[in-house]
Amino acid sequence: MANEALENIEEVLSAHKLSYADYEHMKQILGREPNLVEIGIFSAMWSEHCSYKSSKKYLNGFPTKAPWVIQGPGENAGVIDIGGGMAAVFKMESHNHPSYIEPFQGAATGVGGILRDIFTMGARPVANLNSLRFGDIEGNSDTAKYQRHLVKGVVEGIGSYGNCMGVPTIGGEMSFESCYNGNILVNAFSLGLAKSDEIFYGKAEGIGNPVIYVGSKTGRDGLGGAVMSSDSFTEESKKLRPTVQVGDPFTEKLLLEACLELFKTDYVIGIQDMGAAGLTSSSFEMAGRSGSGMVMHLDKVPAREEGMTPYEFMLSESQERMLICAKKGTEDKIIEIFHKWDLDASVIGEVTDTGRMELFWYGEKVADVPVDPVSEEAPILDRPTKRPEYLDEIAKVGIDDFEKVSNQEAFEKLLSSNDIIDKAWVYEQYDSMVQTNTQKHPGSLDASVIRVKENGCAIAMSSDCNPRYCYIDPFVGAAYAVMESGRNVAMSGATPLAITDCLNFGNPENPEVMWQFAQSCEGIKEACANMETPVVSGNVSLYNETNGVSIYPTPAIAMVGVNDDENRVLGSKFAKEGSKLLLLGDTTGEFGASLYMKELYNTVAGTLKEPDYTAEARLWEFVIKANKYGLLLSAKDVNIGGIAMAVAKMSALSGIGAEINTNF
Amino acid sequence: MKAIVNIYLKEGVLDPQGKAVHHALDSLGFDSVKDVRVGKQIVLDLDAKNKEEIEKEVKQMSETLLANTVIEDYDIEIVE
Amino acid sequence: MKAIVNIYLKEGVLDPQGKAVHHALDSLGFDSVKDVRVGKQIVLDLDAKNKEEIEKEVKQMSETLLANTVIEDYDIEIVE
Amino acid sequence: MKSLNVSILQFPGTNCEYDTVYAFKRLGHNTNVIWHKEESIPADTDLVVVPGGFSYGDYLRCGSIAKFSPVMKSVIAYANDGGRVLGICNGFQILTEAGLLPGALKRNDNLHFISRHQHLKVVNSNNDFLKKCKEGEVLYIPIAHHDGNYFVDDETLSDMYDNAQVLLKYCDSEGNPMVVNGSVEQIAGVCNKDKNVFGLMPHPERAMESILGSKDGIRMLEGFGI
Repeated sequence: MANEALENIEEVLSAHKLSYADYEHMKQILGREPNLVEIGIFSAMWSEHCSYKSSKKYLNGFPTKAPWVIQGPGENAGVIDIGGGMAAVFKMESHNHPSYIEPFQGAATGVGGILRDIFTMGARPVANLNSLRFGDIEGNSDTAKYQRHLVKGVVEGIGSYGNCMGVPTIGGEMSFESCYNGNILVNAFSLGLAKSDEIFYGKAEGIGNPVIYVGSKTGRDGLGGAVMSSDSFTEESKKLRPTVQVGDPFTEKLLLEACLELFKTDYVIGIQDMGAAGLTSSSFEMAGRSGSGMVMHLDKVPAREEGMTPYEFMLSESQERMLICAKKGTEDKIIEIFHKWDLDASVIGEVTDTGRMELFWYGEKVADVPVDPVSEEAPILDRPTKRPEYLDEIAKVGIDDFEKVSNQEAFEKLLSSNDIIDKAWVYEQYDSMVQTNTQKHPGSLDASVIRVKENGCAIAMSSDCNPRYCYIDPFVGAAYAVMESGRNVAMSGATPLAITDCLNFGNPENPEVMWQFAQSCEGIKEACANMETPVVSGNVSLYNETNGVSIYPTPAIAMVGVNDDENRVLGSKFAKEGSKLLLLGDTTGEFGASLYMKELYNTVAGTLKEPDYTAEARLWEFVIKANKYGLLLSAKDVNIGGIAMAVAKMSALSGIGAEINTNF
Repeated sequence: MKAIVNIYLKEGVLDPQGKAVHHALDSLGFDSVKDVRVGKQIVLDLDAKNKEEIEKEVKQMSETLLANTVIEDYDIEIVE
Repeated sequence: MKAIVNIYLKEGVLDPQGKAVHHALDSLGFDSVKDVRVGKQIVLDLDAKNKEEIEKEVKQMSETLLANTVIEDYDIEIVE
Repeated sequence: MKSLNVSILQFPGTNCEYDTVYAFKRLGHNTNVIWHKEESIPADTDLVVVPGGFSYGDYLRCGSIAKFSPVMKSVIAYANDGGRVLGICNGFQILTEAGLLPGALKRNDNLHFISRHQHLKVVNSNNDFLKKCKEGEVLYIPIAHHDGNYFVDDETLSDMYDNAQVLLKYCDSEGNPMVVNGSVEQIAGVCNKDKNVFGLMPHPERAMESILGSKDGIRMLEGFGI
């Protein structure tokens, strides 16, 4: 095996974002110098994205168990039981950095990636949500113009992919804060349905079982800024290529139908989609879960471009590809299914019992790495944390520090906020009705709801997070996000069951950001435990920082709940004139990080009240029960903009006015 | 004065549309086709000015609006 | 051998994309633009044959698949 | 209401075939999904439906590649000798590309995908498709398309009016014309001269149950069963 030590090792390591300590660790694992392919593998598996090295420390301790949880974190997506022998499979992922560079393709491939995480588990995706955060879109500054370009591209990209796949985009969340000027957030959520005893997992078991590559051909997509065309990594050999990956929703639709056809057979041992770090992460994770080894012949990987090297095959992030471990002898039948759908399918290797990943290139071994140490010994960083000073200044600020404004002026100002206005210009670009299950469409406020034809129940889902709350108090703000997403689900009459999340934070090397991250994780743990809504899957996106400005902590939470009667789904808008309006829960003067303070005084400050989980649980139960007894016409949670905005939205949507008598 | 701007995906960037058209031509029996790339052609009808000025202006239009320079290249042709 | 097929909407058929691009160019201050037409450019990479045969074949491709002759016109350019 | 044998075509990229199966089954009909590589449709077919979706990814032009699929030869023969064919959204685009219906569908004039419930006015109902609806009636049916901007030259349009081939137009809740995607005279649905091939951009199969927002689709699809 060509294995002389690389001359310019420092440059190679820095290009791969690896430290010298990592290099020593690799040598200790391999018992020798790593070659370029192996360095590429380690860099992918030990990257922030794949290994969660900065966040892993805080991610254990999340509540992940409940009677209705079939599969918690650790697989491609989480799985919960929704009754009648059916299961809901769901997850949320972020595609923030690519979307800032190329909004259309960045957002489109984000949707493509999350859809693959769902159908790789054997489920047909039936509903998508998205959570989008942009910067200042008003005015003529270059930033505002570029932000408007990003909004247009992201929305068109999400629509182009989801619509072509025939998966309805039934809701979402969009808000605007200056902290996102340099780093927008594009979080994509997808939910699929499967029979609860027909879930597929990403494993590779059984010595000699074939490893089959299916889907699009591999190109040099997303290979970072530099591509190494020779073993030595020098300036001239770097060929700067667009790091952007282009999505092909048409090919993914074929891949979806071919996989669902395959899942009706018993040929499959395990399957995983090729996401970040493509073939490397899928092969290592599958072998890792089963404690087995793998042999792969990279010359058998279908290539879209000539002259590709083993390094490029292992790290390419071309879209629309899956890796399958199948029962020996079923190879031809599987290949036939994928050829019916005009897709590439090629047996590229087999499972072994060596516990090692052995890669060959036309018969010559080009890499030999033990599987377990790569994932088990991935460095876990215990980054320093420091409570930010800004918290003390803003805690002193109260609403009374600001000069009074008339209620009418305040009402109109809030009603025109970009965080409040109806976003039909966005969600009407998404097909929200394909698959004929959508009962609560985008723009119908609070949760989105689909009915399940197989068992007559309805599934409610909502993605929520108030970044301003999390800025002034990362712990309580994150807990509020769990409670608000659950409240939205409960307002539709469904029982909140479990969450997935997308933890978007700034630069972990900044101790204040790391403190925010740790606090938000604790807030989510506390809220999920108290509300009995465990975490079944999730994603972390760090380094959302430009020119030293980090985004507000944005732990996006997506809650999924079940209403066992599709005919008892509660809407949010007013239903009938003359009906009574009840306010549940007690009203205290809370203005911390409020929309009021932002829109009228351009300030994000103050404090948040401690979460009252028992009151929240009682509220959920009250609305769910009252709805079951048919006592309610509609229900809506009171959120940003308080009662005024809640009532304004309910009335604007229904064209029915409301009279509110306040005794304070 | 007419200016023609041809816009096409950068080399190495996946062209799903080209792939689909190539596949369709094959199935229709046109087997001499080795590769297909689908791009855009924008024809601009402009007030007559000197050629250099037109070329500079059209280049600016292409950079700011017509082409997505992250994944697309373009060429400009001025027709008297 | 390369063949370039340019496809564009027939005269009199309103071009929504052309209209939108024209509007955008105006709002960006490019006021010398009188009209904009947006069309498709398909670049075919073909096995070398004699020019006439290639032209005939590409014409057939355009008539059957590449252009919708109800609303589109096309022109073909063969590049050695 | 007699129960029909409905053949529903499936191209690579079609994504409304199972919604269409579900809708016709609710009306008591037998449905059969036909893979595009089949050389012929079942002999006992009473109605062919070309469903919505993104056949071949809508690449090059919507429906431009699907029209060459093997199954289309037998669908064209079936239509030419009087068989009834209904094209919904992408199906309408495929039928215009295949020459079974007049006109063409261009990119929406606002260049955006449009998805919402939309009011439609019934212009002509003396045909197998809309015979359960009354002329002038306003229906509330979902639309979801990027290329629904119907174009036909003036000469063909006047022939179509003479032969009662213009079936549906986009309108507001009171029935007044409403611009949705730039279609000539807000046309949303048409049929051929012999009134056996029908095409429309809206999705009647998505309006079969009030819990989804509208039931007006039932009356549109029941016409074939009488």
